[in-house]
Amino acid sequence: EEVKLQLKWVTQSQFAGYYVAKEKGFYDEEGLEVTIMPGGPDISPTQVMAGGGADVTVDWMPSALAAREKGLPLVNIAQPFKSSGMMLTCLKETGIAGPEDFKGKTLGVWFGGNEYPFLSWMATLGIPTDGSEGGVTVLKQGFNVDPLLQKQAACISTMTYNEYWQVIDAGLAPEDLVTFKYEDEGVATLEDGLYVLESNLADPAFKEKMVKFVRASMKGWKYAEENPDEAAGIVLDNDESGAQTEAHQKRMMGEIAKLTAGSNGALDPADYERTVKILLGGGSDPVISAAPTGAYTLDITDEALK
Amino acid sequence: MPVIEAKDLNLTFQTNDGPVHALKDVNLAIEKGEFVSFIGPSGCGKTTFLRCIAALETPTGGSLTVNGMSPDDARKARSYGYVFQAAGLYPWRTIAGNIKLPLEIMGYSRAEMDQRVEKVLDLVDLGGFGKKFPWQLSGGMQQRASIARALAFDAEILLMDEPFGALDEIVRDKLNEELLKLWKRTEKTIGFVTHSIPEAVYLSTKIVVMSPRPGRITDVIDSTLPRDERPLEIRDSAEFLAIAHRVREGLRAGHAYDE
Amino acid sequence: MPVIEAKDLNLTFQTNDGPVHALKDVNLAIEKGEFVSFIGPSGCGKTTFLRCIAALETPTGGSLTVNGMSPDDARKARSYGYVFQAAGLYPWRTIAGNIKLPLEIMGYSRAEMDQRVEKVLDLVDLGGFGKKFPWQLSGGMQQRASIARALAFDAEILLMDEPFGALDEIVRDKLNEELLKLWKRTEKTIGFVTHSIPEAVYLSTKIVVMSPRPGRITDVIDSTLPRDERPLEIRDSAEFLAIAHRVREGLRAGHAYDE
Amino acid sequence: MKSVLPILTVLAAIVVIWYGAAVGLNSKWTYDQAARAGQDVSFSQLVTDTMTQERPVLPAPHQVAKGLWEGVAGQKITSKRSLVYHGGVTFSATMAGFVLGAVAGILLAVGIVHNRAMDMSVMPWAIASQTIPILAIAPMVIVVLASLGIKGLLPKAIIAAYLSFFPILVGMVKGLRAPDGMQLDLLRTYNASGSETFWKLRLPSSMPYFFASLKVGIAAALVGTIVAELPAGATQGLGARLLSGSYYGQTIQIWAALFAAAALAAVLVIVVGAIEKVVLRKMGMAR
Amino acid sequence: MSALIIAIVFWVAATALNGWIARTRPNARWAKLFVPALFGATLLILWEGLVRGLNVSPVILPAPSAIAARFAESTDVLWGDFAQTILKGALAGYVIGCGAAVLVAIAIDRSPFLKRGLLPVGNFVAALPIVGIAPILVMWFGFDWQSKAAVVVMMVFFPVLVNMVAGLAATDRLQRDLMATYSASYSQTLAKLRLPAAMPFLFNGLKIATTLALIGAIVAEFFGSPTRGMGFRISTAVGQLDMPLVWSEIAVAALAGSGFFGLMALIEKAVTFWHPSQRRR
Ligand SMILES: Nc1ncnc2c1ncn2[C@@H]1O[C@H](COP(=O)(O)OP(=O)(O)OP(=O)(O)O)[C@@H](O)[C@H]1O
Ligand SMILES: Nc1ncnc2c1ncn2[C@@H]1O[C@H](COP(=O)(O)OP(=O)(O)OP(=O)(O)O)[C@@H](O)[C@H]1O
Ligand SMILES: Cc1ncc(C[n+]2csc(CCO)c2C)c(N)n1
Ligand SMILES: [Mg+2]
Ligand SMILES: [Mg+2]
Repeated sequence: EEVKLQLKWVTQSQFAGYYVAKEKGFYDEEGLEVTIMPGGPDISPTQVMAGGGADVTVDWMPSALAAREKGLPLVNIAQPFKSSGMMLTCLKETGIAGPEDFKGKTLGVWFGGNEYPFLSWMATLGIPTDGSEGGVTVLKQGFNVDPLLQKQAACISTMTYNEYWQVIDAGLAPEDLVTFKYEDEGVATLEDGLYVLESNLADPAFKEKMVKFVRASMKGWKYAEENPDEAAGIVLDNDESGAQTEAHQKRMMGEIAKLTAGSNGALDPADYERTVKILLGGGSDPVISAAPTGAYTLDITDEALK
Repeated sequence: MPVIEAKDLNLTFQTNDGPVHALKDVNLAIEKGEFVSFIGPSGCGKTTFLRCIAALETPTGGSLTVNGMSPDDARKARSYGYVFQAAGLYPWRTIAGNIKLPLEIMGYSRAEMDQRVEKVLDLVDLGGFGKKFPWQLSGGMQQRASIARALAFDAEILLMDEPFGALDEIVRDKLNEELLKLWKRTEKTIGFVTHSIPEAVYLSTKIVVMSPRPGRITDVIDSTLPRDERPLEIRDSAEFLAIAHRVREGLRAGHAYDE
Repeated sequence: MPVIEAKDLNLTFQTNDGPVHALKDVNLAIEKGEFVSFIGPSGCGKTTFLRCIAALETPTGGSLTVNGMSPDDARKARSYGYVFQAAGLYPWRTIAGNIKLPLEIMGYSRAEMDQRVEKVLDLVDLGGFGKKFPWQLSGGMQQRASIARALAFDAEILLMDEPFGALDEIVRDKLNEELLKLWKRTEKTIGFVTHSIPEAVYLSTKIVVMSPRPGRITDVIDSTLPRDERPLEIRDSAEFLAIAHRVREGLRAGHAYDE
Repeated sequence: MKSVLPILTVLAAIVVIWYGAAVGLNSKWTYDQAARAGQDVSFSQLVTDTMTQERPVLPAPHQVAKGLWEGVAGQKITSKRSLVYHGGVTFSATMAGFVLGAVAGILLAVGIVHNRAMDMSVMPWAIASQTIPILAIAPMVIVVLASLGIKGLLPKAIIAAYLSFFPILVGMVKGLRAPDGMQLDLLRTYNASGSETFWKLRLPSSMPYFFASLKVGIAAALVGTIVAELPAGATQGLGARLLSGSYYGQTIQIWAALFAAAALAAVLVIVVGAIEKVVLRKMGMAR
Repeated sequence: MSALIIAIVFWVAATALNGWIARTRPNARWAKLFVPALFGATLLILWEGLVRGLNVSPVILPAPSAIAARFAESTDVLWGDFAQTILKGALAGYVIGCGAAVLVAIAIDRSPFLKRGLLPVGNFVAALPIVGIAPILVMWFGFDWQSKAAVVVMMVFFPVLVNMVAGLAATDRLQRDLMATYSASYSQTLAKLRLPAAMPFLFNGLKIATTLALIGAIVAEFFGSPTRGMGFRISTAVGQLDMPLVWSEIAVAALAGSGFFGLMALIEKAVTFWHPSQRRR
């Protein structure tokens, strides 16, 4: 049986579980032939799903829920990531010590479906982001951490497992930085979950296939958590661009393990409710306008983890 | 039935500073096998008239038939060969290649082509220059190449716009004789623009004198010279000189200087 | 000191199918104020020789001086005006604009330019055509425009490559007279290529007869006609005919037909 | 070989300016770091530091050269870290796209020159098509093609073709219309057909325009391929190299990939130029 | 399905009508506008028919009618993006890039040394792909329109350079000889012969550059931008699956690009009226 998995981003340890499951033969054991398609800044996983290019995709919940409202009924079938790795990393020298100091500063934000958590947070703080008086200047941040290094922005978005370490690698000491984890600020939304199209779920055969897929993938994740160095090596082998370095991937794997640690793959409805609440609280322009229904199912994980 | 017949032909060009009346009320009939020369001051419409016959220009008034058809149908029937006032050789083709051009289009066989190219190159005294490119030839040589190009295929009508303008007397005499021979042998109808009065008189059965602004025909002279035998010496005969005189007078009348 | 002096001048073109010996051992001296005609069969090197004088072509052997300088220095000193065999008008300029071109380059004032353009346009009988573009003129009119362009400024030496080739007898006679007048008035030195024997004899103080393959000088005839007074009727004088005869003989000798 | 000295001179000038710029642009970081550490920097320290940074704003020429060297010669060419390997991937898609684009551009130009209805209707929309930001629709194209089962080289080639057909179209329309009236009249007197006029007159006289637009077109095809390599999964090819380098802030890797791409483009343009020389000489049009 | 059939029928009919108009009244002023308009309408109707007939998801490709509706309701957003991306980024870059290319082409043409040295190196530098240089230029010139202009400069430079160099070489021997006989200085020959003769080629480059300038300015915004601009809007809207907005922006780009191209074509017509390609017709 074939399964096509669309990743949210390029091949890296963030997706180690799937690569491990593939290399370690966990998918084979279930009789699955899984094709892993790396993503990138120009790939919108939701669009690939809409185009029928993949069976299942890794996406963030805010973006998946927004797509659902736009008429693309994505359903969360599993949630390997328990906590959020997103944060805002600021230069201490800009004088930022707490969220109240953001006003008047320039902040780098990822767009393309990744901006929702930030916008919700700012709405909670009551800080305008449209360039009006007393607000922040938002920059659409590119791929990397240069805006911070070049001091084009006071803060930039980073992930605990990736960009933060790039800043450190570039030569800034942790003491030079101030970080705000979304998790700590109480605005964490669910990240890397597995999503499929609602219409496909009506098909029992497909459901069956997903059960196998989730089961094998979680096996992969747990293996990766326990053997981070080996997992990073597997990721490296699967990187066709040859750009990844071993040190970086190993460290990333270590950080990722912290995020997946609390999850057996099943979505905790409480986390879901929290995410929805944050997204609904997005001030005048909330990410979603009404609490969605049917945006997740526990059927798959219930079956898989039996 | 005349091969070429113009009735009240008019042609006006629209230009940035007003219309130019290039042909006005031109009436002319040319019978099959005639050799007609056009002579007249520069800018009087000779080229324009030839271009109308060749369907390269559309008259703005009057009627014109070629072989009883519209000029455009005659063109499509490949009724004529045309020698332009400027050589107009394609720079990317050798001299031989330029001469082959019409032959290729008209679908001659390769062997036939080579043989014809050879023949016409010799005719215009360019033997051995076939492989050169146009810009490697002198002005007169280019002009001869363009004559060769028009002679390479067999058209009933031959339209020649000052073909011998850039040639010296001796070559000119020789080519005049060759042209007459060709004309007699093939019984082509020839329309020939020239500035040389002796040339016009020597070659033609009919001489059309034109005058400018607006371009019109002022005199049509039917030659009384024998049609079959015209040695070069005929140019010293009284008859010849009389015709030449009439042409000269017509020409002079068309010029502003005398007014 | 001669204005133009060629000693053992040689020029060979390298072409795709072997070298062409365009000029071989040419020796010639032209004094100030002379009117020298070059006549010879097509392809004998007349244009090439004129181009060497104008420093547009570099001889491959021998020496050539113009005004005692190298041709290139003479060119830089703007010693001559050149009329090319083809009109070569710039299509993006009107006729008046084309004639103004050398004047602009040589820095004439605007008023002076307009006045000169007016004058030379009239001289070549193109008054009223200044605003037209080159492609709106007939072949002969374009050639006259290019003559006007060379006459518009004052150069000591005038090099003319078949300037009157595309003109009829009447205009030609008129321009011949005008040219002689200009020459007498300004005492220019003129190098003039022509194919017309009468024209060469009528105009020149010296006639250079050339012959092709390789291009060389076969005869240099000093005219015995009076220098100051040359009415058109002089062409019927015995003296004139004698010179013309000698030129014709020289020319004929240069052609292959008689061999 | 007359051109070696000029090229070396220009290159030398560029390298000197480049080193200067590297010191200038990278110094901010050096000073910032020193300030954070509470130190002073001497000029010599500044120079050495600006040339050895790991993520310089502008890497020094020797750093790029080293990156290139390692990418080209330091790996087996089948290795995923080899620039030759990635260059090969990009090259094949570029060529496929260029051929597609050139054929499309030339065919459309021929149609426009010969058919009034096409002339009046196609051109405005060909222009409009080019204003669509390719990077915006490339992902959609890739997605749609993938759902149709078309994958691998072809989607990239289609995007490359999309970018390269336009300069070729514009140039060829101009070139095919370049023959002057008298040259066309000559063929009219022979009653030459449209195709004969095309082969014997329009095409030969369009050659200078043709080659100028091929050069632009092949460079555009390369850009198109690289653009297409981003959403194609960013896995292989110089585009993927650029992107991942960019993503991980590996400036030197970006520059090495950039130079490899530019070198590839330059080689392609030079090849077209060489063909142009040969063809024009054969046609007697070279000066 | 019937929507699709209607669209195809319309397509066939419109093509026939266009062919007929083009044959019978090719020179009428209205025909010059009507024919391309009808052609465009055909494309749009075919598109609408395809989307409806084949039930294409609006997330993949929205119907023209949906795009038009979105366009109408977001005109102020579209205008703001237009001003940011095209009026500031693209236009500034176009002027600087084309100007630089013309000057470099002249410099290259002037000096054989530069021609041999700079042209290959210039080819090389200009062939740097935008997706590679855009992030670097954003790093150097900041997030605002200046970095977009810089990207545009690099995009338009090469096509204009290549065409201009070809154009400066496009004089014939007689034309050059004439200048030599006047002993015209270099600058005189340039002004009076080489530049006019180069114009048909230059405009070729300038026309291609118009669309490149738009692409460059928009694409550069993908690599970092303030929160306005056409590229910014497109990339965020894709993420939000707001495809009608994406296509509205694309429509703005297409309109602006066609207008820009048309403007250059008009100027070309006025400047190179003498060229055979402009004279006939
Ligand atoms: N650029 C060139 N390359 C090669 N051969 C050339 C070139 N220019 C002229 N020739 C050759 O040199 C010879 C002399 O040419 P030139 O133009 O001087 O003749 P000409 O006397 O002016 O003839 P015409 O009266 O026909 O103009 C010819 O045989 C010609 O083929
Ligand atoms: N394309 C054109 N546009 C405008 N006017 C033109 C055009 N072609 C020719 N004319 C004008 O028409 C008139 C006749 O030109 P034509 O070429 O027929 O003269 P011609 O008798 O052949 O002269 P020549 O002996 O000088 O070649 C001239 O006044 C010319 O200016
Ligand atoms: C345009 C753009 N979007 C997102 C990221 C950052 N990023 C890298 S991994 C990741 C989490 C997704 O799995 C995110 C958001 C970026 N650098 N550039
Ligand atoms: Mg004429
Ligand atoms: Mg000559």
